[in-house]
This record gives sequence, structure tokens and C-alpha cells, in this order.
Amino acid sequence: MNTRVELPGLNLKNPVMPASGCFGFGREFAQFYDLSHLGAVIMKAATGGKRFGNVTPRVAETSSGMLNAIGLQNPGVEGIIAKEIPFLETYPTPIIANVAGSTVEEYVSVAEKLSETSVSAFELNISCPNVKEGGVQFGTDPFLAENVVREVKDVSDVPVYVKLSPNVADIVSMAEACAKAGADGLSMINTLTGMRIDPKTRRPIIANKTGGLSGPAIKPVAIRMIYQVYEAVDLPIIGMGGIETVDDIIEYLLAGASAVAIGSANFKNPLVCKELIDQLPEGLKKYGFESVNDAIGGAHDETYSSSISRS
Amino acid sequence: MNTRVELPGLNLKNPVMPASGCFGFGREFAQFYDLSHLGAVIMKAATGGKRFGNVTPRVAETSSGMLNAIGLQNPGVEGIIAKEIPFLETYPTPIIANVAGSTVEEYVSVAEKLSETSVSAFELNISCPNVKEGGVQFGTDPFLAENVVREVKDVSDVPVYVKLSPNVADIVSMAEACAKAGADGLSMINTLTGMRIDPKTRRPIIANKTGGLSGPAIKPVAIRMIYQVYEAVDLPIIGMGGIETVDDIIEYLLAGASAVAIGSANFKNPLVCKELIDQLPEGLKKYGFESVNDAIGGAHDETYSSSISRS
Amino acid sequence: MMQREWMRIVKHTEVARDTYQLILNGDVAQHVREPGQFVHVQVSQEYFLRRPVSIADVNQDESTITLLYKVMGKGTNALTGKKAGDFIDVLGPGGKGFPLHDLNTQQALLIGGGIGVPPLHYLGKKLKEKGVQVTSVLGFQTKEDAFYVEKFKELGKVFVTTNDGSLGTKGFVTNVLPDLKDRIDTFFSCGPTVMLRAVKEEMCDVPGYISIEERMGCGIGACFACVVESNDDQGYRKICCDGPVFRPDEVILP
Amino acid sequence: MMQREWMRIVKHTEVARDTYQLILNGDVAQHVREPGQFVHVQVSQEYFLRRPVSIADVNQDESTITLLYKVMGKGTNALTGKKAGDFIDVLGPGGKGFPLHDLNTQQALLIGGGIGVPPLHYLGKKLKEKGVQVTSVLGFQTKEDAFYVEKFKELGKVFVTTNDGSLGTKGFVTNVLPDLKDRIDTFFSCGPTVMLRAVKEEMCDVPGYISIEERMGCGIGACFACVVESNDDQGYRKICCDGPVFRPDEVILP
Ligand SMILES: Cc1cc2nc3c(=O)[nH]c(=O)nc-3n(C[C@H](O)[C@H](O)[C@H](O)COP(=O)(O)OP(=O)(O)OC[C@H]3O[C@@H](n4cnc5c(N)ncnc54)[C@H](O)[C@@H]3O)c2cc1C
Ligand SMILES: Cc1cc2nc3c(=O)[nH]c(=O)nc-3n(C[C@H](O)[C@H](O)[C@H](O)COP(=O)(O)OP(=O)(O)OC[C@H]3O[C@@H](n4cnc5c(N)ncnc54)[C@H](O)[C@@H]3O)c2cc1C
Ligand SMILES: Cc1cc2nc3c(=O)[nH]c(=O)nc-3n(C[C@H](O)[C@H](O)[C@H](O)COP(=O)(O)O)c2cc1C
Ligand SMILES: Cc1cc2nc3c(=O)[nH]c(=O)nc-3n(C[C@H](O)[C@H](O)[C@H](O)COP(=O)(O)O)c2cc1C
Ligand code: FES
Ligand code: FES
Repeated sequence: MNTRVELPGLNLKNPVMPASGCFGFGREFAQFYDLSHLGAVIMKAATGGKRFGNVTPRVAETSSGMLNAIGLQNPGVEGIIAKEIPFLETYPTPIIANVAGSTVEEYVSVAEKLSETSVSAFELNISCPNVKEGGVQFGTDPFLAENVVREVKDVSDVPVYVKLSPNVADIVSMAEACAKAGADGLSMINTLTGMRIDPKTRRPIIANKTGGLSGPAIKPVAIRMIYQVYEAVDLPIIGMGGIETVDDIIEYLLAGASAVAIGSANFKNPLVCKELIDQLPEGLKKYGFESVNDAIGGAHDETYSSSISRS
Repeated sequence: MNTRVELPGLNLKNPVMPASGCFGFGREFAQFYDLSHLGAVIMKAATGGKRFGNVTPRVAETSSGMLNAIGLQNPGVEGIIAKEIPFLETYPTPIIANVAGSTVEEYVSVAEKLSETSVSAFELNISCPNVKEGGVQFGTDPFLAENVVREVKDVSDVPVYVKLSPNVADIVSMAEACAKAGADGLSMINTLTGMRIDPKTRRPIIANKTGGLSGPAIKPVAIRMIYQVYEAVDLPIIGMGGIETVDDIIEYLLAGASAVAIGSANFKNPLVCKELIDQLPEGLKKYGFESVNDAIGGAHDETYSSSISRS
Repeated sequence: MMQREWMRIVKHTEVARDTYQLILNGDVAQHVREPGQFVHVQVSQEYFLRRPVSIADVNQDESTITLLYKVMGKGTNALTGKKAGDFIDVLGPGGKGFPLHDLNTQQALLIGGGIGVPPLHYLGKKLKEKGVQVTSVLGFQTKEDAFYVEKFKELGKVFVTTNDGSLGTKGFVTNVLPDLKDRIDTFFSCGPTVMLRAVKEEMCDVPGYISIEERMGCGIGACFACVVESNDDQGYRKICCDGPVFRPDEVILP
Repeated sequence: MMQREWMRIVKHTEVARDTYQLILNGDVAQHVREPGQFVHVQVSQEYFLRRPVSIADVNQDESTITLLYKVMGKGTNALTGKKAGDFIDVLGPGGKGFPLHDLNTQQALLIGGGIGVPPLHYLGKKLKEKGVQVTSVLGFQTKEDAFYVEKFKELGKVFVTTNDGSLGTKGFVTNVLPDLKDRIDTFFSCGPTVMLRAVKEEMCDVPGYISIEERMGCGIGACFACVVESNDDQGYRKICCDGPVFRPDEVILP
């Protein structure tokens, strides 16, 4: 079974990668399996300087999901270049750098610095709901999104995948704005903004009050958005949100994703990425696919009619 | 325990009511329990004429939730006035009419006709994601929302609760637009737009392709939006989205809802509304509340500090 | 009267490939009015929607109902893990079944396909009790999928078809209908929509009933999830409460 | 080495009000390095996040670990339903515990509050094995909440405090510390943050270790959910991998 996928800057042996923020910089997972198995690795967000993130508690459980408000804690782009990328470079796995910032200047400067490294692509995080200064606006306003993408493209030749926020009324116009600005791909979706309140303390459980909702709970929203964007915009999509099984991966591929990222499921099962990569060929075969490429966008192919019937 | 809540047009003996579209017009549930127990009943959407709704399948299961694309099937406002309201009037329970339409004129005309009946309030459904002609736009554009609310207020003295869509980037400005137009209250939230694809058939499970996501999966989004709107807008809120337990109800009250509606949980357990009403006093007591009113907006009260500590 | 009840699993056995028989004890058994009704089963809290499953038999003395289900997806797969002694959350009995009391039939033909076979079993028992002569046509994919053939033999003559010919006649149930239709006065059919469409066409000149399926929300008539177009003024029927059994010309099969 | 393992429940008993002892068999038991480590427990598929629970005892011969947990919410409540023979998904052992091998202590004081008591039990056992003299102060809300008091008595002298005086001294663990602190050379404490803050203040002139709690995501150091501020350049520690055991002056209690 051919599981290869070719995307701008990314020559993937399989379409499965850990999602940003759910895998750190890979070290902890390397004790569970060889990271060479992965299609790619998406690193935790990089910002200009060190960030200490939000007050704790930073996570809360929800039905089929979780909230997080880490607040982009990271050692800063220089720290990542000095200590984390060298570790990941010991694997033959493409590295995707998640780029974040509070201002356009910060995005640009982080991207510039990372361009000097071996990272294969950027995931431009314009959608982190946990940063107060501006992250949210970039992700919900097409003009701001277009601008930041353009500025980053101007300073770097590294392919840019823009990570979209689902907290918008019209995901297609966000995607179109990114395409117009020269994005090479999209990454969908980041978390939905949510909250939980503890009846005992009468307070939001998360110190930051709101947090980002991830997990299977949001999968239908992600699938819908990817389906809509796939029809409107000619950019490859890295799909994510609640993936836990091979069937989930296939659902994403059918909706229009060319590759997928797995986030919070890594917390349930640190081996999940490797296990799903191992199961993928079998899973594709079961539904009659001949390769990963064969499945991409399949739900839009009106000419296909299933040969598998009930009873 | 005092569970009474007074809201514009609604004198509720308890804050629990079935959500629109999940309870029909009450008849089916009347075989399970006496509808007099309910705080109020919100009827299935009423449109100007009869509607047959969407092609089937109309529902799909998701993790901790479901998608639906019923498409506002209903006998039309005249049919509802002739056959359904008389049945509900046999109970001493306030009736809330969910008003829907594809044009401002349709909303106005449905509201005018229902004003001649005994309904206690309108729930203006500007957020149904399953109607193509305009429903969605009303719910995602503050100007359109303001306009339709104003027009309805102009022709009717029945208090208007506007049902907001969560498929927006900025829920507060939607709420503010409704307040400005003279809305008497808000109802939050309707469903998030989602999709599921069946790997066997390679097609969206729901014939309409997209459907509205309801159930516990969306509760964190609803709680967050209610919390935000409660701080910004001085209107009472009927909260809903994934309520299944008394703790869920209390979470909604603390976030800022004055009453709650229970939707898809009625499908799991047709007795759920009555059971939660029965359990509510005990549940409130457990967390030290003296009445329902005592809990409303409690999560915003920075002076309260829990006396219940761990071990 | 419908009710929600935790029913006790009396017996749970595999009767064919991926096909299980589940015997449940509880008060619901006392309220089954007619064959063709179904129960709406909550597999566990992990699955948000209930699953509609036909009642394949009723034993009022022991207060049990029998269900037969095939593993089609996650929910039915999880159901296989339940053991005798476990309790399961059931809503039912629901819907309108075959109108046994209004029937004026002497020679009944049951036409079941795959997992549409179960409700016909209880119907056949009831018809036989009334002295009606029962002939059954049961279609399965292969021999491995066949179940309850012996039980139907207790009710009368049985014709089996399989897609691959591994049991009975090779082909579809409709292959054997031409020979039978002149010998019977009423047919009763349940199975996948493709089969029902073919049966409806083949049996267009014979009075009959069909039982149809649709994805359900509430299962009690409140949510309009399960509608099927109808040929009259009302324009639709709700399968969960107006059906699942209809006259073939009452509804427009999707 | 951490691993993910389905561990078999050997024994599951209630040891105090809402407090349970869970003995689990599996390979994880072979990899516990020091007292104070924890396992990250998946209660069931219904609960999205794992629950961190300290290792209260290890029996390497039988390859078992003992957990003691209190029902605090939905997950721990669901856990009570698991029976001996069931398997449970465990990730562990995680974190850095009390640095047993580097310790130079003769007179140890264990100070545990409520459900902070468990890790101190395994620590006490290990200290005693090394010939260290162990004194324990265990604080509970009431007599009904007290557990493992007899087990600590096997390790040395035990002082119990309860908020209502229903067992031992009335009050908090800090009430009995002044009398003890001159007689010991190192303290080890685990319990709610309010208690740890008070203990830290009271014992400021004595070397010691505290074990702290925070809500966790991954439990392995990758997600930054569980950080606590630190007093140095790095500015933070991850409780799940740098801790949960720290020197009191290493971290700033929230
Ligand atoms: C009136 C009626 C009677 C039925 N009787 C039987 C029976 O006796 N034995 C039997 O094996 N099956 C019966 N079915 C079909 C059975 O309900 C489905 O096979 C089952 O719901 C599939 O659930 P799943 O968890 O395996 O699949 P999933 O794909 O996990 O189910 C997801 C959702 O889709 C719904 N769904 C999927 N397929 C169907 C379907 N064909 N019909 C209705 N809902 C569906 C499920 O109920 C659930 O809500 C009946 C259906 C209806 C409507
Ligand atoms: C390192 C460490 C060791 C622990 N050891 C023990 C022990 O030995 N015995 C024991 O009874 N408890 C222990 N706890 C606390 C235990 O993890 C919580 O009581 C438990 O997670 C509560 O889960 P719940 O499902 O009952 O509550 P819920 O409120 O349903 O939990 C919801 C979420 O919040 C988290 N959470 C809630 N309270 C806490 C808390 N106090 N600490 C961390 N996460 C929390 C849960 O893990 C879960 O992710 C320990 C915690 C940590 C961090
Ligand atoms: C704890 C946590 C931290 C995250 N941090 C980041 C981040 O730094 N940058 C980013 O773009 N997305 C971040 N995300 C979002 C994920 O990459 C992913 O988009 C989202 O969680 C949905 O996928 P999932 O449902 O598989 O978790 C984070 C998610 C979680 C749960
Ligand atoms: C089957 C179904 C039909 C619905 N129909 C309507 C409707 O007609 N009008 C409306 O305003 N909301 C409708 N809703 C939305 C619910 O009223 C409610 O806002 C939503 O389902 C969230 O609540 P829940 O999670 O408790 O179901 C419908 C929901 C479902 C599941
Ligand atoms: S399933 Fe709700 S009306 Fe039939
Ligand atoms: S819980 Fe993820 S870093 Fe500690």
C-alpha cells in the first residue's frame, strides 16, 4: 500500500504527524517509539522570546475532549534552534515549525530565524486562542491573516501552511485570504474556544478562564470545514481534530485533507501515532483504497458510488 | 428550595425546559410524564407554510453528540396554532414558540400570527444551520440580526428571546445587536455546523451533507459564550447545549444562564427533563446554593471564594 | 405503552457470522402489541444515539423479548461485549407493526433479507397461531450469514436464497417470488431498501406490508429524523411511530 | 522506563470513606525507581484525560503496585466500579520521586495530608529498609477519612490529626510539627497545597522534600499543562517529569 504523500516542502512517507503542542519537541515520545516512523513532526509553537504561558490549571476534561490554555509556553525561537531542532534532526523525519507571535513583526522574525534551519515547512499559528495580544484577531479576520501570511512569505522561502481557527463564521473566506497571500497549504483546525465551570469552586476550571477545545468532540466541525475549504480553495490541507483511529484518518482524507495531525490523543496513548501509521495500510485496504492519494478528497467525487452494500 | 425564576413573559416554577426541535410539540413525551412538571415548553420551529425538511438520513452520531439536518420540518404556523398549541394549553406550563423563516417577512408574519395565541414568549431562531435561504446569515451578521429582531418587536408585544448561533467569531457583538434591537432575552446556543463522512460509502452521512452538532460535545463552547455574553449584555439567557445532569444545569446557571433547555438528551432518556427537575433542589443544596437565583451568574462573582476545600 | 427500562440479559449467543441473538427480560415484554415493533437500545454511555432493533420474538410468560442483530458499526460491535446478567437500557416497544388484528389472510408470504428477517419471525409465529398458512423466503449473502432458518421451518415452508448460492437458491429473494406469488394472498417484507424496492415491484399486484429503516433520533416521533415521503396530503410518515410497517403504496421508498 | 500497559486488578477494597486501595499486577511494577513516582490511569474511554495517582506500595516479587485513591469526581467515581480481574490502562511509572539514593538522613519525618498520604507509605517503607528512623504525621478531615494508620505504625511513631478531633489531635498537621521538628533531620511532605504552604513555612529551617499536584495533560512532560513556577533562571518545572517531588525552595507554590 502506497502511503506516500507529496506536499509543498514535505515529502511524507505517510500522512500522519503529531500536532503542535501535543508532542513537545519529540523527546518524551522518543522513549516510546522511534520517531523515524512518523510522516513528519510538528513542533510546539515557537515565539520570539521565551514564554512562560498562563497560570495553572491549564487543562480541563470535557465530554470526548479537553480544554487547554497553555499560553504558548516555549523556550523561544533561539532556544528551539539551539536545543530542540538538533535533537529532531537526528531523525530522517521532516520537521514542521509552528510559528506564533503577538505581532506581525514577531511572526516575521521567528520565521526568518527558522528559515536558517533544516525545518521543511512552517505551520503559521494564527489561531491560538490562548494568547491575548493578537493571536485571535489574526485568525478571525481575513485581512489580518492575509497580511501576516504575505509578510512571512516575503522573508522566507520555506513553505507556509496556515493554521486556521474554527472560531469563525466563514472558514472559506479565511482560507481564501491565505491562498491570496501565497500560502502553500492550510492546517485545519486549531481548537474551538470553550470553558468549563466547577460547581464546587464556582469558578472556571482553567485559570485563564477560556481554553481551546480539542479531541473527538470537535471532529465534526473540522471535517465540515475541511470539506468546505477543499471545494473552494486549491491548497493542500493538513487535517486535525479528534483523530484517534484509522477510520478517523480516512474520514479526514475523504473530506479533503492530504495529511493529518494527531493532537490530544497522544495524551491518552503516547504510542497512538505509531500505532495508526502501522494500521493505516490495512484500514485503507478494507475500504477499497489503493493508496493514501486515492482517498484524498474522495467524498467530493460524485461519480463514485459504493460497491459495498448492506446485508 | 426555591427554584422559581422570573423572566420577561415567563414565570417559571423551575428553570428547566425542553429545547426546540427535540420535543416536537410535547405529545410524545406526555406518555412518559405529566408536562406540568416542566418550567416551560419550547415548541419545534414554526415557519410560515408547511415544510417537509431535508432528504434523509437526517441524523448521525458523533463522539458525545449528534448531527441533525431536519430542515425545519413543521406543519406551518397555522397548523401549529390549530392543532399543537391547543394540546399544550391543557397544561399550566408556559409555551415558548420557536419562530423561523427564510425572509424577514416570514419571521414577522409567523410572529404576528402567534401573537394571537397564548404563547408566553418567542424564541427567534436566527441560527438554524439547516435552512439554505437565509437562516444562517441572520445568525452570523449582527446587522441582519438587529433588523429581524426589530421588525418582530414592531409587530408583537410577546417577549422575544433571540436564539444565537455559535458559528460566529464574536458572539458578544451578535448579542449586543439583539439587545440594541430590543430583544427581551437570549437563547444560547444553537448547534455548531458539522459533518461526518462514512468511509464505507465515502459520502457525508447526512444527506444535506452538513448538520448541526448538539450534545455534551458542544457544552464547553456554550458555557464560554454564555459567560462572555453575560458580562457584556444585560439580557437574561436561556442556556443550552449538552445538558444531561444537574451538575450541567448548575454549570450553565453559574456561567450566567437564568434558565436552561435540554435538547438531544431527550433522545437518550425521554424522562430526562422531569428527572433533572426532581433532582435539581438536592443538587443545588449540595453546592451550597439557596435557590436557583442564587446560582445565576455565580461564576462572575469575584468576591465568592469557595468554602469547600479538598481534604 | 412505551417505557424506558433497564432490561436484564438472559442469554446472548452468536447465531451466524457477526449475528447475535439477545434475550432480554423485563416489563417491556408485556407491552408488545404486535409483531414488527422495535426497541430503541442504548448500547452504553459511549454511544450518543440509541439503536433501533426489531423484536424477533416475545415470551410473555417469562417476560422476555428476543432481538437478533448484526454487527454493522461501532454500537452493535460494542453490544457484543454485554454478558448474561448485565442490564441494558431499552426504550420500547416502539412503532406500529404488522396489523395482525385487522388482517384477513389465509396464505401469508414472509420475505426477509439479511437482518430484515428478525421481525418476520415473530410475525410468522403469530400468524401460525391464528391458523394462517405461512411460507417464508429468506435471503442472505452467504451460508455463513444465514440464521433462524430452522425456526422458520417450524412455521411452514421455507425458501432460502444466497447471493453466492452457498445455501438454497443462488441469487436474490426476488428470484423465487414469481413462483410463489400466485399461491399467497398477502406478503410481508423486511430488508434493505434495494430489496424492498424490488419486492414492491415484483409483488405490485398482491396486497402486502413492508417494514422500512431509517436513521433515528428520538425513536418516539418527536424529532422528525426518520421521515419517509408518503403518497398523500400529509406528505410524509415518521418511521418510528407511524411505521416501521407500511403498505407499499403508502410510502415512497428513498 | 515508562510504558503503557493494561494492568490486571488483583484486589480492590474500600479502606476509608470514599477511599480505595487498588492493587495492580503488571510489568510497570518492575520499573518503579523510587517512592513518590506516580502512574497515569485511564479510567475508561468515557474519560478523556488520564488521572495521576501516586504509587503507594510496590511488591516486586509479585509484580504489583498499590494505589490509594479518593473519589473526588467523575473519573475516580467510575474507577470504583472496576473489579478484581478487570484490566486497566496504566501509563507509568512517571515522574521523579524522593531521591532515596542521594539521601543522607537518619531521622525522617513524613507529613501527609488526606490523599497526599499514599506516596509517603512507600517512601517510609524504603527509608525503614535503609535503617532510617521514621516518624509520621498524618492529617485527615475526620476519623472516617483516615486510612493506613496501622501501616505507618509498622514504620515508626505516628501522630494523627483530624480537623474535628475525631481521631488523634484536633487540628492540622502543622499543630504537631513544632514539637517534632527538632528531633528530625529531613521532612517529606505530600498533601493539598494549603497544607504544603503551611508545612513549608513551619519547616523552613529543616531540609526536606514536598510532592505537589497539578492537573495534567500528557503526564510525560510534553504538553506543559502541569508547570509550577521555579525560583531559578528556567522559571518553571514540569510536575509530571521534573517532579512531583521538589525541594521546598525550588518551586513557588501557587
Ligand atoms: C425499525 C428498525 C428496526 C431494525 N431492526 C434491526 C434488527 O432487528 N436487527 C439488526 O441487526 N438491525 C436492525 N436495524 C438496523 C440497526 O438499527 C442498525 O444496523 C444499527 O443501528 C447500526 O448501529 P451500529 O452502531 O452498528 O452502526 P453505527 O454506524 O455505529 O451507527 C451510527 C448511527 O447510525 C444509525 N444507523 C446505522 N445504520 C442504521 C440502519 N441501517 N438503520 C437505522 N439506523 C442506523 C445507528 O442507529 C446510530 O445512530 C433496524 C433499524 C430500524 C430502523
Ligand atoms: C502527582 C499526583 C499524584 C496524585 N496521587 C494521588 C493519589 O495517590 N491518590 C489520590 O486519590 N489522588 C491523587 N492525586 C489526585 C488525583 O489525580 C485527582 O484526585 C484525580 O485526578 C481526580 O479525578 P476525578 O476524575 O475524580 O475528578 P474530575 O474532577 O472528574 O477530574 C477531571 C480532571 O481534572 C483532573 N484533576 C482533578 N483534580 C485533580 C488533582 N487534585 N490533581 C490532579 N488532577 C486533578 C483529573 O485528573 C481529570 O483530568 C494525585 C495527583 C497528582 C498530580
Ligand atoms: C495541550 C495542547 C497544546 C496545544 N498547543 C498548540 C500550539 O502550540 N500551537 C498550535 O498551533 N496548536 C496547538 N494546539 C492545537 C493542536 O495542535 C490541534 O490543532 C488541536 O488540539 C486539535 O487536534 P486534536 O483534537 O487531535 O487535539 C494544542 C493543543 C493542545 C491540546
Ligand atoms: C433533532 C434536532 C432538531 C432541532 N430543531 C431545532 C429547531 O427547530 N429550532 C431551534 O431553534 N433549534 C433546534 N435544535 C437545536 C436545539 O434546540 C438546541 O439548541 C441544540 O440541540 C443544543 O442543545 P442540546 O445539546 O441539548 O441538544 C434542534 C436540535 C436537534 C438535535
Ligand atoms: S426518530 Fe424522532 S421522529 Fe422518528
Ligand atoms: S502533564 Fe504534560 S507536561 Fe506535565
